[in-house]
Amino acid sequence: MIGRIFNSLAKPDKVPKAFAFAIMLVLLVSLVYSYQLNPEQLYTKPAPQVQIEMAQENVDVSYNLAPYNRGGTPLDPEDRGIVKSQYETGNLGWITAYLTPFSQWLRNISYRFGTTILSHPGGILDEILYYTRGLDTILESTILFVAFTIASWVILNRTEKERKDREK
Amino acid sequence: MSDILNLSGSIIGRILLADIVPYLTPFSLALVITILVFTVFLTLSTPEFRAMIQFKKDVVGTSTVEKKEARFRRFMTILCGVALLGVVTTGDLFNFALFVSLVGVTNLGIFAGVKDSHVLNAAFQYGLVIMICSLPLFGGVAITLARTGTLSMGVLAVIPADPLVNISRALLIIGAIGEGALAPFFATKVEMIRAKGAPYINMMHLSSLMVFTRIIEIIFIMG
Amino acid sequence: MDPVTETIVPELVPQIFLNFYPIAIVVAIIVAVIGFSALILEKNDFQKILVIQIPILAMYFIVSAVGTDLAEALILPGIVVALAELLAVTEILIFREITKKEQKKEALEEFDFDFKPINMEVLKTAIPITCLVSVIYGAILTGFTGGAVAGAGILIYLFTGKISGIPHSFWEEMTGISGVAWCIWIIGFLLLFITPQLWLLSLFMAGAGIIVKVALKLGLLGILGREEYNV
Amino acid sequence: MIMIEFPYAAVVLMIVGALGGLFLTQAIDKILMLAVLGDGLIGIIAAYQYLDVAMASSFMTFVGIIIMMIGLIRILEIKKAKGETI
Amino acid sequence: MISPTETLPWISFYLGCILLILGALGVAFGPKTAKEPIIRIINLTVPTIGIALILLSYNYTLAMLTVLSVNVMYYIITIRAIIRLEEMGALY
Amino acid sequence: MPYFQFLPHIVLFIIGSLVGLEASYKWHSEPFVQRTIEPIPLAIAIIGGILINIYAPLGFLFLGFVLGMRPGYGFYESILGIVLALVLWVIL
Amino acid sequence: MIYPATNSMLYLFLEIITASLFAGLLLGLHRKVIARIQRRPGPPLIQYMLHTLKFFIKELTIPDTSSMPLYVAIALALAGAWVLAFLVGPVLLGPYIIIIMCYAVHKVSEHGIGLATGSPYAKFGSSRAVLSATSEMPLVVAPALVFVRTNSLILQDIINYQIINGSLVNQLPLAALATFILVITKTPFNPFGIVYGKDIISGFKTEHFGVIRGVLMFGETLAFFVLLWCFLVIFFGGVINTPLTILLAMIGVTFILGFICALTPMVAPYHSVMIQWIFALLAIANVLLI
Repeated sequence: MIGRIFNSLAKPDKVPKAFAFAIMLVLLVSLVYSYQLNPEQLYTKPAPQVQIEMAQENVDVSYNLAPYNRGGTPLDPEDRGIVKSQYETGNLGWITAYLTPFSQWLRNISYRFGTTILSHPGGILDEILYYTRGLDTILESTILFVAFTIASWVILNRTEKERKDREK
Repeated sequence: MSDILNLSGSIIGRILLADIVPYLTPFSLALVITILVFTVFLTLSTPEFRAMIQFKKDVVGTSTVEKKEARFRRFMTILCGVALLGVVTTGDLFNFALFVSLVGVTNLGIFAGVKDSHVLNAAFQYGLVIMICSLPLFGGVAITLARTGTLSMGVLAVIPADPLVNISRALLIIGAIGEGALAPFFATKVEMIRAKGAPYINMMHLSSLMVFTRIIEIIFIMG
Repeated sequence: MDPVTETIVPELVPQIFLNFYPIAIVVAIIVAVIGFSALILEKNDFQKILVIQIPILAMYFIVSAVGTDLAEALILPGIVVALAELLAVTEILIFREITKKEQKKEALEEFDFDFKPINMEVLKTAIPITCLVSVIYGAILTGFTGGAVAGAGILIYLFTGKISGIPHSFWEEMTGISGVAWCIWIIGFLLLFITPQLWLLSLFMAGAGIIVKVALKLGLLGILGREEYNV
Repeated sequence: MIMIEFPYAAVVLMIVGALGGLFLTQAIDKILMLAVLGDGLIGIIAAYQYLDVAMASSFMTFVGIIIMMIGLIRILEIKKAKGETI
Repeated sequence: MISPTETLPWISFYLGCILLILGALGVAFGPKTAKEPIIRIINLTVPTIGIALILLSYNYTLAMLTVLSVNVMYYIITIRAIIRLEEMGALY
Repeated sequence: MPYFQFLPHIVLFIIGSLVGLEASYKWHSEPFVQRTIEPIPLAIAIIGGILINIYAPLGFLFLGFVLGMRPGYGFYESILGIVLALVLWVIL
Repeated sequence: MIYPATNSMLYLFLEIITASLFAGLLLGLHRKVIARIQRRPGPPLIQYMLHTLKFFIKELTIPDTSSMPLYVAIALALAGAWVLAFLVGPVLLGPYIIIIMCYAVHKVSEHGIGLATGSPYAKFGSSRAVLSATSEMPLVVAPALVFVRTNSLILQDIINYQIINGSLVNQLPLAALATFILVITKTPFNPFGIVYGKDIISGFKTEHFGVIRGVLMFGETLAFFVLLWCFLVIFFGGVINTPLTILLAMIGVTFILGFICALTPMVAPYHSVMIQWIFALLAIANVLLI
């Protein structure tokens, strides 16, 4: 019986299926546990729609950056963006909330363009992606690069081969 | 830091890269030296001439990897070595998962250019496995994050154990097994190493075992 | 903490995300199990690639369930990476089939497949505008999102077959540009870590570099597709 | 005055679109139902009041459907050349 | 009346979950999926939109935009593969 | 842990067995016939057994001589020597 | 972790020499025991060591087909890995996890040594080396259980724990068994030795002669010493913790290993993997039982 399982595992075609089965078992077992989120997290964010409600009430024009408003003015050590990171480093919160003049104008006229405005360089995600977790971003992009290299190499290889065949 | 101290010795050095803090212990130093030595030698080596013997016919000859193909595969080998360096030194769980998937992709790349349908078939199945692996790896990391509120190994080492972390441990182990093509899912690897080009193939074997040794340390740290 | 700051960045994760979490995990596990069981039952190799997308979606769900900015920063590049892996695996599958066919040495009859653009009114008018809009919007959104949006724009333009036969040298130049973008991006990063005072410059370098890189890489795909068909 | 809360309408649209997209058998019908699904999504985003996101995503769903149509037509052409039907 | 801070996220979250599960079932075991890959790709849109909804209910708008635009590329890559494989007659 | 304190023992043992091997091939050049207890190895074994309790490395030299003899020869002698050494060790 | 202040290069060198000579004798003894059980006189005790030394003075030939720096470097890597393992383990009593790494490097080297020659026979051996890499499983499971018990993987701490609380073999008998299986796989003529099986000539070492073969055999001798040492110290550390007792116990275990190797047949590759996995799973079950 076990021997048969092992023999079937010896074929590469069966490997993804067996692997999927193994993960499936782990996941099904994990259903037994009751999952709870630990409320003490890093980089917390407000509940959905709270910021847009505030923006509607026109409390403060900076709320027009909903849903990515994290406070702070750039290059001002006194008034930094609020970032709760794992390790304290000197320059936290500098990147958050940089606005180009165009974006400032956009912010002043409407509270419905927050995503676009803050995905300019300067949003909270830039703070996380490019500063506190910069190595991750390099890495993800490297994976992308490698995968594209593989694909383009395979395609080029194939195209050249076909061209040679046609010349024959 | 208690767990790290008890596992792999005192911390020799660390690099402060904002939230991601790579650290060196005697253990990871040994791993780094091994990987560096292997990467240098595997990169310098020329691919071997594989003796071909066809049974029942009197055909004996040698064949080797084409120059262009060898260049590409050597590039992937170097990248794999770099990724392995990251795997053994990183001090962050998510970073670790990413490095492991980079190792998986470069391993795939080492075999992508081989013009042999058996090898390509095995490489394709391996590719499927590394695609599946993104669920256990990143899922495991996310469950740990949700439970403990941190990703840094230095912090995880001092946090007391949590039963829910066991799930993410199991997921991480199975993810690393899949990415490294380790037992019992090693059939793709055994099929793939039939290809030519000894230095590059050897890199894959090295990578899977190094990932394995590192994941052992990490699952201990997580407790 | 005063209520205004509380709406900007709260101390703890909001209650609604805590309530979401158990449901999210259970649903994600169910979805993953469905995906895996389909994978186990599936026989066709190409279909396996498609089915694997379900567990990957479940992975996004598990990561996003944490409900912090960190979680978003973690899934954002992951989405693009999953796509890249898919691309590599698909190419290997196609290459495998070609090698298989060659090894069989079966003379497959070449049927005439006309690769001409389709005549549809909407395609003639809408496509250029669509591409333009998506590229511009992608340029506004930097980072991975911008790259993905702009790349989608370039890709659809190339895929619909408006242009035919981009020369081989052109694509090599494009690779060069992509490499330069990569360098700019890395330099921007290093600058950010070494001299945080120049954060604006380095941030623009990083943001622009990655959008150019991702978009060009995705655009190359379409060009390669044209190359391949020799149109 | 009867007032329909438009998120509910969007929910109905999405469910109809999803069911149709999943259970119809003709490929072209499915693609059309997907358009309905995308419209529902835009409705929900509009309820969230993120205008730029709604614009971009409506755009992307449109592009997706176009791509799907083109691909489907090409595949049908190949099938026709081979003498098969979908 | 739908409260935007309380009810709306719940609506989109539950709807996203339903779409995700339904879509996953449809992709896995839906009608004609085993025969035609293109139908499977079309079905895959449903769980993807479900994920987009869930991301929206967490307010991850950038991630949602990325998912939607990557979805387009996903179509292109897979459909290209189908065309190639179909030409070779190696799809089944 | 300092293992190199046993280096003299091991080296002398090896030298002893090398000498024993050479010597026994000198004595017995004929094909293997039968096992008998011979006087010289017996004496060496007894000396080794006693010496090992006085100055261990030297004892190992002599015991090595017996143990290292040509295959088939010196079997009983070496067992005798070892037993003697053990007995003396227990007594002393 | 204690690093003695007297660690001069000479001291370390002497340690290595002692261990390799002693392990060479042990392997000779092992062969002798097998021969005696099979009613043969068997070779002299120093045969294995002489065999190793012989290769150091033989002519070195390198096959034309080989992949060049790799062919030489990887043999050195194998020996180097075990030297490192020896220094970290028996000499400095450092982290056990480094020994696991050295074992992994050993596996990689086995594989590379076979592939680098380009010979089809060596390739068979190296394919099997990949297959037998699964025997790393007990090596990993055992320290996991030990870590759960002692809360440390530094060898010095493990020994101290056992001196206070008694040997771990009483608490984790099945894990000890699994580790013992691992030690078996590293002895010559063992039932799981698919890499060295006689059906594939000399396995991955078919094409290696001269100094390189000598270095390889030196590495394997050290490997035998280190693995035996780990088995004894981790599971019997309460009793066996001085150099003399360790060396004596090694002789005893070698006798047992000889009996096992003489009396068991060679198993087929996949069955070998299977059996080792079963033992690893048994070791895991050990935790649930106690």
